Amino acid sequence: MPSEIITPPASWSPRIVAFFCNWCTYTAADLAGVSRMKYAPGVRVIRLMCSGRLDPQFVFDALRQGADGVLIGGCHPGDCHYSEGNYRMLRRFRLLRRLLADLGYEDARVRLEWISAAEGDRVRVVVNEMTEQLRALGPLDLPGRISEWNRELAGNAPGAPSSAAASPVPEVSHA
Amino acid sequence: MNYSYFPGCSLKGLGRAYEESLIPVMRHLGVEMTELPDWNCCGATAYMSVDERQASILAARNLAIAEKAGGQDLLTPCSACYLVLNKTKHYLRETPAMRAEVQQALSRAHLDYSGNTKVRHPLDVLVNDVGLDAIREKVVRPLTGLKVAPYYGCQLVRPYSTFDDAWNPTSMDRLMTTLGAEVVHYPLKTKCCGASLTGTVPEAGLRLTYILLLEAVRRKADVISTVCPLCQFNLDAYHGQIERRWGKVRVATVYFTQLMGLAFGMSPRELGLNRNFIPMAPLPPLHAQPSESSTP
Amino acid sequence: MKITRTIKYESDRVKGFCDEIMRIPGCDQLQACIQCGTCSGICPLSIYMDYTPRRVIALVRSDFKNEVLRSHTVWLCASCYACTVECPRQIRITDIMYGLKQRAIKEGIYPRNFPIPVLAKEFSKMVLRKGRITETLLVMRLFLKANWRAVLGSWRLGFGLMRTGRFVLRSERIERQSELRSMLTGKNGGNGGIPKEKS
Amino acid sequence: MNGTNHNGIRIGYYICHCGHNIAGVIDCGEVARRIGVLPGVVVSRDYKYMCSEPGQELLRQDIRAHDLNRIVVASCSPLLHEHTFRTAVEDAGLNPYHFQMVNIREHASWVHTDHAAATEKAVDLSRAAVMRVRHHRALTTTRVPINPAVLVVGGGIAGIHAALTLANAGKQVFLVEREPSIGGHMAKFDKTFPTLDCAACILTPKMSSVRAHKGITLWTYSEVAKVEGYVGNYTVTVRRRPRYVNEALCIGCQECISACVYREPKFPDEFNVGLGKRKPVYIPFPQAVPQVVVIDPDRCLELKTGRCKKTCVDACADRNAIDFTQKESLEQIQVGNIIVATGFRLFDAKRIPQYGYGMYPNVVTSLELERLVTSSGPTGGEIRLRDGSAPRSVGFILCVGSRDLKTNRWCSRTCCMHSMKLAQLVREHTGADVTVFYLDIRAPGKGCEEFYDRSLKEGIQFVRGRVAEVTDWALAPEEEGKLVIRVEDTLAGFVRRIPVDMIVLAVGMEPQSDAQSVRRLFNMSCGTEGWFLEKHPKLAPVSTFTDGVFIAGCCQGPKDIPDSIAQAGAAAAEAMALIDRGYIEQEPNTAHVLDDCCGCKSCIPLCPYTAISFDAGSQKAVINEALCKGCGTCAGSCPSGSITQNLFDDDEVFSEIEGLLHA
Repeated sequence: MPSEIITPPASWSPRIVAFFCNWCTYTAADLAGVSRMKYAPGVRVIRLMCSGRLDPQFVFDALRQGADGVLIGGCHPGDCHYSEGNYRMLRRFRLLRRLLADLGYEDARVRLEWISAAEGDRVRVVVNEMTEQLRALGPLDLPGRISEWNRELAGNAPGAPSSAAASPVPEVSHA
Repeated sequence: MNYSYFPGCSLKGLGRAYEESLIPVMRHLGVEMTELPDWNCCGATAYMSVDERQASILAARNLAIAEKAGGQDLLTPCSACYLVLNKTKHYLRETPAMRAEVQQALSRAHLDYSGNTKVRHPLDVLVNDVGLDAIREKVVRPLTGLKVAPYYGCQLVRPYSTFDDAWNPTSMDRLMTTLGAEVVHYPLKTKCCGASLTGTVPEAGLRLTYILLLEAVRRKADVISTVCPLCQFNLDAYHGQIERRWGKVRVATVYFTQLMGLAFGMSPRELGLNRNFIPMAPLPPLHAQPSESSTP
Repeated sequence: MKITRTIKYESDRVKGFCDEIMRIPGCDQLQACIQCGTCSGICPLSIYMDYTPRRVIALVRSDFKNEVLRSHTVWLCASCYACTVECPRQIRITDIMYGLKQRAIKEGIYPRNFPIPVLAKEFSKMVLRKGRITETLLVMRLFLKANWRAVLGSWRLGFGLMRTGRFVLRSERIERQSELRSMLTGKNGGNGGIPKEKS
Repeated sequence: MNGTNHNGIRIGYYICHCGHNIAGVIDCGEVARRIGVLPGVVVSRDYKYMCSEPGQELLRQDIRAHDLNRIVVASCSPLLHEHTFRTAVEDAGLNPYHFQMVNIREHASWVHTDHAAATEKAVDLSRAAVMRVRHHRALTTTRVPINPAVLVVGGGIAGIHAALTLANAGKQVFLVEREPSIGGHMAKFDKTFPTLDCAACILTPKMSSVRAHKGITLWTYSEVAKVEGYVGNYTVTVRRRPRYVNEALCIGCQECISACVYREPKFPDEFNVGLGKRKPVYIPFPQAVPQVVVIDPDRCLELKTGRCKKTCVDACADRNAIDFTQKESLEQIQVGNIIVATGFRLFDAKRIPQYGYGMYPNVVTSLELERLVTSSGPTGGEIRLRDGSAPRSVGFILCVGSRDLKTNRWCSRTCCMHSMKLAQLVREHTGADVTVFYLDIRAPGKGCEEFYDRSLKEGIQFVRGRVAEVTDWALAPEEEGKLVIRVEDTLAGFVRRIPVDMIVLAVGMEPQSDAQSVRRLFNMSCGTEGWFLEKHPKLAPVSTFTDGVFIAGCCQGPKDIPDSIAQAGAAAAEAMALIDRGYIEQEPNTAHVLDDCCGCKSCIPLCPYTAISFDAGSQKAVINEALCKGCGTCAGSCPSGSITQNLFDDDEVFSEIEGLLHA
């Protein structure tokens, strides 16, 4: 558990969980490495075979576990290694976006990018851009908020503080 | 069509014939130009050599005034002003630190800069907004038989301009053809005229001007058509010095707007053609023109 | 024949000069130069330069600050931007020339008895005072300052300008001059900010 | 999730230094120490090179000594060495899928400069893998038989060589070429550098072998229209354009050409890059393979108007080879592997207007000069200006379109040598003064530096400088009537104007204009520049990301003839390695339907391989494992979470997320 909450905002840097498809975006991230491009270290990549595998629950779970943002990378439309997995994901992403907006999350928290295997520099640009945007938004800190809400619920306060009304608790029901 | 108008210092001085021809030609085509209130020197190339920050502020002040005045496209006849204003826009977009500095300076005069004002050259506006068809309709006296060398110079087409090709621009060629003139192949159309070096280092600057004139004479041009007050000044006013050095290269250099005015039936004097050192040969009397001249 | 020493020692370099130039907006691509000479080849004035533009880039990259700033090359640049447009590495050579000119003026080590830097400075002074340029007055000032004999030499030109009504002696100026000056100098009024010459 | 029972799970963790590549940025010892204390981790080590034999041996020994049953290696990209480590794990008796790889080189040490942050990232990524690997299940690969036939796309020197290599090994080959003849660019060359041996003498025997080989089915004037299936079992549809000549009946006597109603050749001849003329019925060049005429439907009077005397048909007489009713046809073939060798196109010199190509008639491209210098070319090997006279001075401009961010930023690799070859031929044929304008002479191949040396000795002038412009305006008497090159002689340090009679533009290579659609056709990737992307520049230079699709020759990047042939041989060998093994091992990352499937059928239309069907008996979805390619789209979208994907199971991914984020 986060024993120390990082307080000095200058040194705080956002944590991004990235889901990259094996054939395009993951390879592009490899290319960025081979080309020794430099980008913000806050991003952590999870490899999927296809962006089509991305279950929306993965996104909710990453946020619930403490990510400040989630980046999804897939092949450009028409270039999917499996023909159309990226289209399927796009459909799901549209829904997910609306849901997240309804729950009060800023759009910049979850981002979808088409990055082909050749676009190593695009990985650098997107990660840096997203890091800056999230830095501007500040920490999401859902784990902290969730434990706060749990305490409040346990205290059974009748007039819940406004922060609880404005802040979402995503339902996560996996495993 | 409404535009803000930034004449620039030259059009009030050495290049006054440019303004004298531009204003009636634009009015004739139904283009409204409102002179920018209290505009200042664009900074030009000389200021850029001294202080980049101050040069940017100079240009940005004009752009900010244009914004305040309603944000219409800013019409800028002088190539140097056109380049400096566009370049400043480009750098302010690219360099946030400089933009912040400029913004701070502008705020001293309660001005604001958003970078949205488009800086346009009259040639661009005439060919792309007004259109060659509309211009053709106004031609009452086609320049038939007049061989024109279209000379664009450097800063109109390089490197921030996008309305024409940097290597082989054609908008003035097409405009001249529309006026009925014959365009000669002029491969030096975007070469430098020597700029202010004609005055400061004449042995270098004047030679560039000479090469331009020589090639126009070789291509049998009757007149060189320019878009820039400095080009016109160099090609016209230094004729004497050039001919004393290298021999005769007699060809007149006029503003493209002056040729337009002539084709619209305006008098040479009205268009400031009397201000040339090397006078343009008078056009043959109108009745000598072939009869198809009235057809569009 | 005068024999001059051309070898360069490490002490002739001014370390950090290149980095300093590269920090000027527009000059950051300097290191990408492949020394192909397109800039010098297309430059209409390179034939008069002591160092061709390509060599200026090479000198900057190797920190030969004094050689660059004392050269005539940067001042002969007429800003036609041909090099910038043609450069296969998209280096903004014209803007590098501006950066070098500013540096030379700031450090006061531009070539003496050469009219172009004088013109640049007179130009900026006139803008600071009046907000606009009156070309004929500027040229007269320049000739008086740099080369008074030229004023006599170009009497024909002046006479011609008067004849054609282009010789303007009435000084152009803007209305809100003090406002402009305070914007430029960061001070209210006064005459500050006019670059001072080092001797 | 934390309730998972760790009992019995014994994890070995290894972090690789990769020499200085990882250890230079990431504190590997620190990472090993912090991962070592995680529950279930029995062994945690850092080692200099995990992929080396001693590194792999370390793994195997630990597995046996410590009874490990899960392995995590943090090193480079899994796309590079996952297979290596899985094999090592398997050698030690573990199931290869009880392994997880962590990418801390490409994704951490190479892309971050902050050592502390990179180390922290390596710890997070490793923790995620350790938590995930606990859930890994033992999996077995399935084997699919492979079709031994191979499709070679493109009949240039690379395609020809690949086809012959495979056919000589007894494989069945389909060679598909878009043009009416095979031969590609090489057929247009006069001589080849650095040996100056005649190109035709090397190429034409190979071309006729293709025609004669029983194992090769040659389809020219044809293009691949559609590719379906996967490695080992591709179904390819080929579009065969009508030649209006029956290939089986034509014997190449060319009587029809002489008999054509057009008495004189009238139309620009593609093979001679427009310098020569041909008739509507023609044979591309004398050595063309197949020796079958072709009728150009845009030029032929009969095909255009239907009102020709058809003298060609009369000339063909009882052979009856000419068939104006031919239509485009689609043929389907089954192959196991595909070699793509579609070549390059030349840079269009008109894109650099300052060199005057298209404006000044005596500015030519290197390929045009190649045709002029060839004895079989339109001038019979005479180098002539457009007015018919011989040039007395010739300038070669190198790097046209190359090494330029505005056009092509790459070096085309062959133009220096190609230009020097042409320069030598020009001197030999005409005795003209030759000046080569270059940026850097790149002659790194075998025998190439010696060739440069020879060019210098032959009296060819070399001026180092990129030509700024070519003009026809004279400033000095010697320039009158000439083309003037303006260039900075960068070695001398001043600008020069050099008048010449002829200018040769050494145009660079670029990807074919339809490279993007060809890429999609074969499910390949392109690099930033548009060349087909190899799987790995060193380890898998002719493979692509699609198994069973290989690339050879200039479609992968500019290269000379020896390199193209070497690649073609390599691609043929890769295909043969797969064919001779006889089967394809499929990654077991397939999807499976769980018992709690409610039978909503929403997954069925999602599968791009139609691997999912509905079983009416059990009222559940069923996945055909043989058809499943392992994308996981069904698993990602099942509303009830009843589909899992091997290796990317929900548990595995959720533990990975948790591991990444929980310190």
